[in-house]
Amino acid sequence: MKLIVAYIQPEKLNDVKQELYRREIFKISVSNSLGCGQQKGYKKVYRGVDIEVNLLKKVRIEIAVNDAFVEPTIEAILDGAQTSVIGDGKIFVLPIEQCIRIRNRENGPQAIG
Amino acid sequence: MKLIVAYIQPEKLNDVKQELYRREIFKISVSNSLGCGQQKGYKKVYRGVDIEVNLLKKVRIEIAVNDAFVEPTIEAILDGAQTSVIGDGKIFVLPIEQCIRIRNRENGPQAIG
Amino acid sequence: MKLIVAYIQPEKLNDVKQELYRREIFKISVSNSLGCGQQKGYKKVYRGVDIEVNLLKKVRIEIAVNDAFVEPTIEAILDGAQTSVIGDGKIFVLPIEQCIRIRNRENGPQAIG
Amino acid sequence: MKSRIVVMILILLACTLSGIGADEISSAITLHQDSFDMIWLLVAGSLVFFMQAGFAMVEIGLTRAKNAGNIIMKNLMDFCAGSLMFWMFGWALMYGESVNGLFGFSQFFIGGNDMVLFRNWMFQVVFAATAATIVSGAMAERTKFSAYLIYSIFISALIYPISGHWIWGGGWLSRIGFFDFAGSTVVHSVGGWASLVGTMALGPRIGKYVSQGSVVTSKPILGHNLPLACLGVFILWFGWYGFNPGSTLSGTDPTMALVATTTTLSASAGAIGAMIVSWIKFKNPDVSMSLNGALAGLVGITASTAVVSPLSAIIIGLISGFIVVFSIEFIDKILHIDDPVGAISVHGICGVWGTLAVGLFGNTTHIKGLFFGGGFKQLGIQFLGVVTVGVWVMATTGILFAIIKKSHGLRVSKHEELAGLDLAEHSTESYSGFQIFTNM
Amino acid sequence: MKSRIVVMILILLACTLSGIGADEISSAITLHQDSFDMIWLLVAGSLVFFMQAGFAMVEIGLTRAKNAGNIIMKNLMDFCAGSLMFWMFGWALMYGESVNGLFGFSQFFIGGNDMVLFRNWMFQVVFAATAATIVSGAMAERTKFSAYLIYSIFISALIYPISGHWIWGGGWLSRIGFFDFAGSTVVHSVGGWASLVGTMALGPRIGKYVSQGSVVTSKPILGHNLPLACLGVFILWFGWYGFNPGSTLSGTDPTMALVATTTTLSASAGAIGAMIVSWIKFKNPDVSMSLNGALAGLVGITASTAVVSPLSAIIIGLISGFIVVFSIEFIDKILHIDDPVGAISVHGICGVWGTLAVGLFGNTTHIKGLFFGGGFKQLGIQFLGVVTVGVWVMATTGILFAIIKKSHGLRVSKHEELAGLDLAEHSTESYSGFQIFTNM
Amino acid sequence: MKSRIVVMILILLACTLSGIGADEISSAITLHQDSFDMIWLLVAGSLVFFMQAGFAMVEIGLTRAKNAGNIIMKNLMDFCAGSLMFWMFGWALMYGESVNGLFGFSQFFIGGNDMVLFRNWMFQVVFAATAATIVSGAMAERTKFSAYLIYSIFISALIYPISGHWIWGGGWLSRIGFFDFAGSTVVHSVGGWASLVGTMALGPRIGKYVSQGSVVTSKPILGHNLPLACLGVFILWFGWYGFNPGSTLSGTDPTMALVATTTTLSASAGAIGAMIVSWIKFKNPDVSMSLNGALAGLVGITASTAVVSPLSAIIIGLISGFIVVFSIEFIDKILHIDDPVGAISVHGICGVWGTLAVGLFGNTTHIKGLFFGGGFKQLGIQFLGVVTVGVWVMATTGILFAIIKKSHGLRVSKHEELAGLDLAEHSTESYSGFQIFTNM
Ligand SMILES: Nc1ncnc2c1ncn2[C@@H]1O[C@H](COP(=O)(O)OP(=O)(O)O)[C@@H](O)[C@H]1O
Ligand SMILES: Nc1ncnc2c1ncn2[C@@H]1O[C@H](COP(=O)(O)OP(=O)(O)O)[C@@H](O)[C@H]1O
Ligand SMILES: Nc1ncnc2c1ncn2[C@@H]1O[C@H](COP(=O)(O)OP(=O)(O)O)[C@@H](O)[C@H]1O
Repeated sequence: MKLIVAYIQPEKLNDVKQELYRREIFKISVSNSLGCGQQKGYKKVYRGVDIEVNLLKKVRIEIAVNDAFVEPTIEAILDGAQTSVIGDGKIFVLPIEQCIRIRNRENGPQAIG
Repeated sequence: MKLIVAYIQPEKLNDVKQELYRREIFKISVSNSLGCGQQKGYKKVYRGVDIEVNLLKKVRIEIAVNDAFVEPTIEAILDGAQTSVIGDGKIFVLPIEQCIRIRNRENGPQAIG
Repeated sequence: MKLIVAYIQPEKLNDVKQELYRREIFKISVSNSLGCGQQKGYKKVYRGVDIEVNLLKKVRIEIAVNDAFVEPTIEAILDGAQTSVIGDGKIFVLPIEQCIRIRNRENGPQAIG
Repeated sequence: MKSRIVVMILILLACTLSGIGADEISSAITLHQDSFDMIWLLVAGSLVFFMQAGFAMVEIGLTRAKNAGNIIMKNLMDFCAGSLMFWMFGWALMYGESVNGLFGFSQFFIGGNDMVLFRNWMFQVVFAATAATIVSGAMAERTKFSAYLIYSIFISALIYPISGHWIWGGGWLSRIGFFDFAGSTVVHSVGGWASLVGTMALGPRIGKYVSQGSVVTSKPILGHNLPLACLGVFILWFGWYGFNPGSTLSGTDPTMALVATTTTLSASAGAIGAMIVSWIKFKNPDVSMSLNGALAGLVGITASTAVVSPLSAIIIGLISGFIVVFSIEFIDKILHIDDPVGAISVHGICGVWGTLAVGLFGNTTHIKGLFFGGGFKQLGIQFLGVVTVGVWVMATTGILFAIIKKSHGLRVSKHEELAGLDLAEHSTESYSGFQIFTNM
Repeated sequence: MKSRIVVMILILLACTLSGIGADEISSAITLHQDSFDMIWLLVAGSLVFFMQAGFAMVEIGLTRAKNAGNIIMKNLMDFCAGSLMFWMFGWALMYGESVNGLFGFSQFFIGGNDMVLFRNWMFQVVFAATAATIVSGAMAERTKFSAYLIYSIFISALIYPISGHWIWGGGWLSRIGFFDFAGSTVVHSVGGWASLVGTMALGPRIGKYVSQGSVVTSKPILGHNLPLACLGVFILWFGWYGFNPGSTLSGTDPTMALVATTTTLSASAGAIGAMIVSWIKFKNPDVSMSLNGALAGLVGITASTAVVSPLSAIIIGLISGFIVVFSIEFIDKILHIDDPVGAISVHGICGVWGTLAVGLFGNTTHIKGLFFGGGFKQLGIQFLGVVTVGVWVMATTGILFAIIKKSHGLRVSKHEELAGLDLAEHSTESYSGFQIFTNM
Repeated sequence: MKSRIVVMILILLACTLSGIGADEISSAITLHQDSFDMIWLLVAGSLVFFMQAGFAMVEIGLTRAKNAGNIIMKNLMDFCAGSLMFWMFGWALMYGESVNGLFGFSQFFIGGNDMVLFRNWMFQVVFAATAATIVSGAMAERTKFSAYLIYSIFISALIYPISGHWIWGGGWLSRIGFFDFAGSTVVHSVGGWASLVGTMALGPRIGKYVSQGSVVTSKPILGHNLPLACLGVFILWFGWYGFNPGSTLSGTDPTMALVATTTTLSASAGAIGAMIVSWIKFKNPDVSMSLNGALAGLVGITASTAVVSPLSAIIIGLISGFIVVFSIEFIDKILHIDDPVGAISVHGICGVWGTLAVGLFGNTTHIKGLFFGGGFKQLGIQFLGVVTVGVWVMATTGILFAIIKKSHGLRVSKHEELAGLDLAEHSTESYSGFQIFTNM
């Protein structure tokens, strides 16, 4: 089992969700995050004083999947989030050792979906 | 060392915390998250227009523990959060390779608690 | 590749970022979190009723790095966030199995930076 | 004969030269007198109307984000339903021809061409709405919206007007000398008593009281928006300059200046009083208590504002500020009655105190309080008024809430309460997009 | 002769004794008459000014957090630019000497010493600003700020004053008997029509309408702050007590009491009407619809407020409340016109309804509506007014927006719209520090 | 003899017929005159009171979420403590019998039955509170609450009343012809100078100025709630229609119309002026600067509002709008004085500008400015007033803050400042449940 963590542009969340659905991946957790990557942020002026905003708003998604679903999930995120412009984000894949469904204490790969 | 990540219903946080305390697990990090799982969300109407809310509010907790504490921690979460109704959430266990206490740069298992 | 997750005091974020920059680590994701550790929280009174606030505001940072950068990153966080007072926080290092840059579907160590 | 004609011509001439006849003078002066009253009452009435916004903001601010939309609906609808009710029945029962001093009974469904009637209705309807809306704060975060609507209709159409008749409509209390200048009892206590009965009928919010064995601990449920609560208090205070000075009911009665002065001083002293008590008791100058203190001072002075000196006003306000903190604590920690915004204490208890204060501090030819040589007479009458109005309101709202509870249901389900009334009852979110962290 | 002298002495004596001469009496009375009008119009004008805050809060509340600062700027600046324009040109075109009943033409750049002129300008400028600011809500979240400024200038300097002249400035519509007491057409419909044209010229916000094949689905874009929207509605309602009663234009006209009464009742009925419809249609008493309903009731009664009975006012309000929900749905789901705050429905459609209501419910000696034996005459005139003003506003704003679109650009870029106008146009954030989760 | 009797009978008859006697006419007219003044000042005073809400909202909006509750307490308590102080001492020192034109000295602890006295106190106390509350914004986010309370007491009881006496209480400045109609100097500059001294005594907020070597960079600390700041500005502007027109002090002085007009135009021009400058300098029409600009225009016109033409008002406002942006930048970037809300610039600098503007643009029989043929005389007097009041306020507040700093402490600890004053001083959170991300 893997935990796929991805940072994407906020406005791409809907597209990513749709791509996931098409591949029958329905479980997902989303939170917001501030990120700093190759996209360098921007400057603005507040009451005459410069602000460097180098933490940009991103959406962080977490999807836990069985190994067979790693590829489709990554595909889905790429298809939904890629604009080929700096700031598109990253996908990280982490190993999961256990997965438990709280509702029925089910454990292991069948709990993930 | 393991990182235990769990998604639970917001109103169950207090119960989970109490169960953890009973098992002498005091360290925890909490954030909020929007989740989509087997619980399919709901429909509402805003000014006459249907909204499908399929991202439900969840609480995300992270607990880093030594291997011996994995079981009690999972038990505590299950005991605190289980209602046997869809939407109860998930627990994921991830491996941690290093753990460092910032205060005194202590490293390894003794830093976790 | 590793994912370095750290919890720090909110007011230390700027210092940590500066230390990271000095070591040429520019990628970072930041979110907020409520934490409970050795720092036990505090009591306050709201309209005559005691509140135990045991979830303190913390900043959670995530930095994905190649293995060579693990040490400098930890150093940077320690240098920026350490005050030697309870509540300084923790650093966890997790293994990453894959890393993909969404923009160009680049995969592996070169995608991380 | 000749001289008479001359005189008449002369008078006419004098008048004509000055461009205005005696008749015209007289009618101009009458018109002007009427216009003062008209303008004064309409402006004051508008200010009192604006207090609805104040109540809404205070109640929103002192409760949780997940119920804000529900509070909006309750505050909006108790005015809207209430004003229609007061047009149909309320006015008639309060200011119609008195039936044995018990209630009025004429002028239902106001119409016609009497502008003075319209003016008075306008000024009175906003007071009725104030009494009604007080309750929404006390019953916040767990009441069924439809049940609240039913309550609103009855308080505006029936309960408020009848006790109002006793005091302001020429009823029996006014005849024996009960004095309540702008409504410590007529408006605020009525709201306060209804709040008490309502909260008791409802029970506390989930999570408010935790019992371990025989020990019940009160848990705080924090308000989510102090800036709005602060704004609400300032709006209420601002509106009170219509509420109290407007209650001269005359635009040419200079007492309005004394009223404005005592109102200002009592409110100030109330806030300071509550701040001091909270500072001593809780080690910190508490924000929401100080805000409640200002309101307590305003409620406390309302009955006596025209008949006490500035110094007395300060004392009345200060005591109101003390009372409100102790009362909120007592109701919460001892009685375990869950009143999220402190409405029972601010409007009920301080309303009682303000009404009695007339009998203590009153100092005019007609109203002489205990401290100014008037003996216990006025105080006794005030006490009687407090008690009878209290009994009336508690009895009627008791029956009302009991019937609602039985037939329709008064409270939302546990699940709805946890999800928040915004979602459960109005399928909306009040702060869409904001990340709100709640496990309560 | 002797008696004449005696008489004169006597009169003088009488006057002197009473401390005041006939001349002085007469001039005092004139002064007082003027002072009533002065105070009344300045107080009412201030209340109407405050409606700017109400509009700002409603529009902020019903749109997304990322555009709040932009809405602030638009609401602030349409007043500021508008008031300068109305000082330069607007007043002159509206209330200057009439050129064939089509427009006024004198008193540009108001100055001098005529206090009555200043008073009238002050009272009128806030109405002009109201008409202008209505549009900001409809065009919210996607309009270029500079384009909006240009629009503001033209509506306050030209478009509003000219149709205003027809009705309130002694122009042709008023001459044939068109009646609009406080501006259902003059102010609200004008704003509503301009909103309609503006939103059509702009197109919908990104993500508002999703088409799959030939089916276009309307997606909700939630407002981010209902408490502010609620506050805004209460402020608007409060301001309406200046808007409508102030429109007696005289501080001694007792009709103001009827006006205040019908205004209150219609607003209440409007909110209730909208709540009922939303409850039936959407299964829930909708918060933002009920708030819109109160405004609909206010707009609906504005034309006829001084000439209808309280009962008629309730009916007018109730129907306004019904209309507004259906109209918002129709405009959104059938016409696919994206009006974030419902301005077209509230001000445009209910403004039309209110204007026609004069011809239905009017019941005074001069204004007799269909239901009170006046036949179709007044209704016909009202209809003519509605149509001509509608054509005028749609034609002129159509040209205006077309030119802006061609020459300057009316809408921000897609990227700017997604980032939010606060960042893109004003490089600010309205809620710095708050975590706001948006993928819209 | 007979004719005399006839005449008397006739007069009586005439009067009786018209229902009113000569005596009654005269006393009615006196009553009416008094009532105009009474109503006007009470309504205007209530509007000025409401400005407290405006200040609170502006200051909350332009500072950080973690200090909102503290700002509420400061704004509430400076009014509450201030009004008691002004009742005890302030009024007596300002309007009591003049001691050599330096201060008043009678009518301490106001009481009795003189309604005109109460009326005047009521109107004046809200001005005193305005001067006091200006400082809370400048000293926001780092001042000890108890220290602020001490300051509040002294400014309302002593500092404000004495310079106020010089100008409005019949003191020496008024005797030499200094003119400040509604308080550009009396109220706003006093608040501005006190702010300057206070911020200097306090030092900047942690993180505001970062020095690298000899270079000090100013860092922005963003306000957290622009919608509330916007609301605050509209409330202040609304309140200003009491502040300025009310300062005719007479309900029958038609000048109030000119005052309302120039106030409106100057505020509008101020907002536009600030917007233009910010647009040019920062490339963007800045929201908070434009809001400050409107306030600058209001402060700028306050002294001369009754004695300048509309065109002059626009110029005064426009310049105020220019000044305020440059001044805020100068104070921040050059002087490195940390004034979170721009109070020194808005009230201090524009207050000075407004006071001088009387000597430039004044154009009545009594006040003739430089540009209208009055030469330098009035300007010189105005200048003298500006300087002496500045010296007085800076000297006294300088001593006051120095003593507080020494004895009691003026500033919270570093730890408390970082945690936020809400938690540290009031153990509360203003936005409980909201996720607020701050590393500042
Ligand atoms: N190494 C990393 N560690 C943590 N977060 C990262 C890392 N790299 C990227 N991110 C997150 O992804 C977001 C987008 O990355 P960015 O580098 O701007 O995109 P791109 O890959 O197109 O250059 C960042 O804002 C940050 O939140
Ligand atoms: N595979 C997953 N990946 C990421 N998050 C998940 C996954 N499965 C569940 N979650 C999180 O857990 C929450 C509860 O899951 P849900 O499936 O509704 O509960 P249940 O397991 O009782 O069916 C979801 O809302 C989501 O936030
Ligand atoms: N074992 C853990 N699991 C999850 N989060 C932790 C853990 N230990 C610490 N944290 C996070 O780090 C923060 C700081 O930890 P704390 O124990 O107070 O500091 P210190 O290490 O100086 O004693 C906590 O508030 C919590 O958010």
